[in-house]
Amino acid sequence: MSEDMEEGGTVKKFMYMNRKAPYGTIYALEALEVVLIGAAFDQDVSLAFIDDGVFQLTKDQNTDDIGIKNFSPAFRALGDYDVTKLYVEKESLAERGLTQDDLMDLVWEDEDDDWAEKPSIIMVSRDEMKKVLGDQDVIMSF
Amino acid sequence: MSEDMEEGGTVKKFMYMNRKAPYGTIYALEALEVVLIGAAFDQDVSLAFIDDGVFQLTKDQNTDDIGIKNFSPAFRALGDYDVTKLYVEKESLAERGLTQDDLMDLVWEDEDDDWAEKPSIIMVSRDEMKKVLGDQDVIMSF
Amino acid sequence: MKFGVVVNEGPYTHQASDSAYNFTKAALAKGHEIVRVFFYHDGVNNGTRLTVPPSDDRNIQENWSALAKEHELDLVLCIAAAQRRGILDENEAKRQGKDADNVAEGFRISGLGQLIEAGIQADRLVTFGD
Amino acid sequence: MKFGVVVNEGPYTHQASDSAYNFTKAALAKGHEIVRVFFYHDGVNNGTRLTVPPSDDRNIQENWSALAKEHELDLVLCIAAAQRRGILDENEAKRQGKDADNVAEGFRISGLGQLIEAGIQADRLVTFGD
Amino acid sequence: MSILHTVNKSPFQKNDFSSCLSHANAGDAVLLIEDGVYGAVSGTEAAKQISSAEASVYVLGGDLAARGIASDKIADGITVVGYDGFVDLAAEHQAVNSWL
Amino acid sequence: MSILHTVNKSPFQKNDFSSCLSHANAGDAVLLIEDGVYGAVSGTEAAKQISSAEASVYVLGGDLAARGIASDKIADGITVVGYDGFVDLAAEHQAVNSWL
Repeated sequence: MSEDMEEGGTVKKFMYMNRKAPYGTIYALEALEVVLIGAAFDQDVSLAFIDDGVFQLTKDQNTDDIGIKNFSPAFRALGDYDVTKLYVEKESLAERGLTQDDLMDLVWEDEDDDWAEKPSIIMVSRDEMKKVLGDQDVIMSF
Repeated sequence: MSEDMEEGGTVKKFMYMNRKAPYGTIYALEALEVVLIGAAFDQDVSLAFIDDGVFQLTKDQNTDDIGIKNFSPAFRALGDYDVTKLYVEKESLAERGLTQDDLMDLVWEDEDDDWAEKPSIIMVSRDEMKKVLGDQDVIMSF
Repeated sequence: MKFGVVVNEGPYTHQASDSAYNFTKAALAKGHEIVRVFFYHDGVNNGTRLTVPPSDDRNIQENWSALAKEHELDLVLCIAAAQRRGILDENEAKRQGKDADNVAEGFRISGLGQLIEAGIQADRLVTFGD
Repeated sequence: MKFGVVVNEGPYTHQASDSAYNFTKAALAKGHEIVRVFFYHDGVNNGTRLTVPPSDDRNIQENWSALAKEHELDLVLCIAAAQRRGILDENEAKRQGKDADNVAEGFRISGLGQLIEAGIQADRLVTFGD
Repeated sequence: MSILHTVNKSPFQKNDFSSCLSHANAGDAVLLIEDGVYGAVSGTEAAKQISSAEASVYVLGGDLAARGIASDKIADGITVVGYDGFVDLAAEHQAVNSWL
Repeated sequence: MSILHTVNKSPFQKNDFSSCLSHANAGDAVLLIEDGVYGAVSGTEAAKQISSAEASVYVLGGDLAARGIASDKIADGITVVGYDGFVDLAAEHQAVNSWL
């Protein structure tokens, strides 16, 4: 299907907006499943983590006691799918008592720069996030 | 079944706690269905309306445009089922820009007082609500 | 204009499906095209033919099925979301070794790519959920 | 001590059913009695045998069915809530003129009175939901 | 280039409403639907936030009526629309952002 | 005569947490579970509310671990328990009030 789209030449700015915490509800996991499938369509993709959405990216998640699959490692695969822009709102993190050190270290390899590892997480202020959101063609909300 | 319970002589204080608005979700309607069924069991029943739960009791609800059944008239039937204690939190109402005048006028007929009509809605402060909640044997949450 | 509609919650529990239905009807009445209605998360539960709502209330599944028939709407249930929640068509039931299926007329089961495609093909994607 | 457990949300979408399951197992391990697990609202969706979760994740319905078998638990799906959401046993399907049913082993469909009864008979009623 | 935002949750119980308002740009529109319409009642904290919002605020009439909120209860500056108005608003903006 | 309250939602996005705390009596217990455990992180508005609460506050360890919240992040005065501790708390109080 992605080939059909390319022929059509349509490239849209797709934003996946994540505002919910993981595990309490399934939205975070099923959002990630959309992102992974969507990567095949060669659109201009970015993800936003606002409000409780920032909790999706915490490191050292261990779900053994609650019996639910830990899906946080899948975020590390996003770079391989050319999903490289994860906007994280600074204010949302700070309000929740977290800093970027509490988040996973997500990277992608830039093939145009000798496969150099580059950070996928882009920390932005709320005002910067407003601008990013205002610039999208399609916003998928979860 | 209610007969069995009476024989056992168990009378518990049952509280149905309503904290959600009607129509946006089904919890308010399905809570009311439990209250109506539960009335047959001759327990000491009361209802609490806290936070957005107070919106369940607004008068003049008209659901024609949204195509969902208006269930608010069923609250008027509660008196006939001997459900006569509806505690409404004053602070919750005020925060939402409402007064008791915005609520339905719910009454019950007191057979021990020549079937006099008495109000079912009991306005309480948050502190009074705390005491009511602390005094229950079973709290059903919706 | 081309609209895509996404429904993320099941019938009755949340108003999402009702709102999406009313929006879709209004868009059609204005002459717009609905490229697809995609049901994701608990939204897939809108597509079971086994619901028996009270007779004095609306029947959400039948409303969608009728609207689809009248306007040749493409109602798609996400396959991954549907499997988790026990929504299967005849083929899927066979493939998964299940002894029953429950998808209603007018709905079809397909992949998440159909959601992305709707986002690309539609001029506007409108999402209803919780 | 006698516990009653109430589950108000469907499987996978909310953690409620997982939490209720973990609580029930812990209560049984401590020697408590579970008088009933009552599934209300979307909770009735826990009782369909048609779910096919990903193979690397838990199977919530099978977990409940197995626990019920091991400990003779009474797992009750509310009939009114189940009808709205398309959860039917063989009898209900026949009565409603539906061509399929989907209730899983170990679950039974009954009325809301069973919830009130659990509230009366149990020393503690613990509710899990959204 | 502007966005239609929809909010479907009560501002008194959930933060979607205030998060939406603080992420909407000038020129954007915010439409209150479902339980979101409670945010349109005058004299509340929610109404105060609306009065200082950069975006234009709309509310769905059918959802107001369902909830028994009379039109004289609506805060100034909020426009009541029907489902057809919802469709128009979606068409007039480049994208729709649902604050779920 | 005292109540065990459970809160399963994030205090940053929903008001269940603060409503629960303002309705709990002295001697009651509040147990944070599921997304409610985010309320136990020190240095937040939620932690401040807990420090002035009349009730004792507990948090479910399995839900903390799932969310990657290390024990050194937990605010002082909050007790971490397992599902067995949850069962004990329910048994020790006359009723359980779930703030759904």
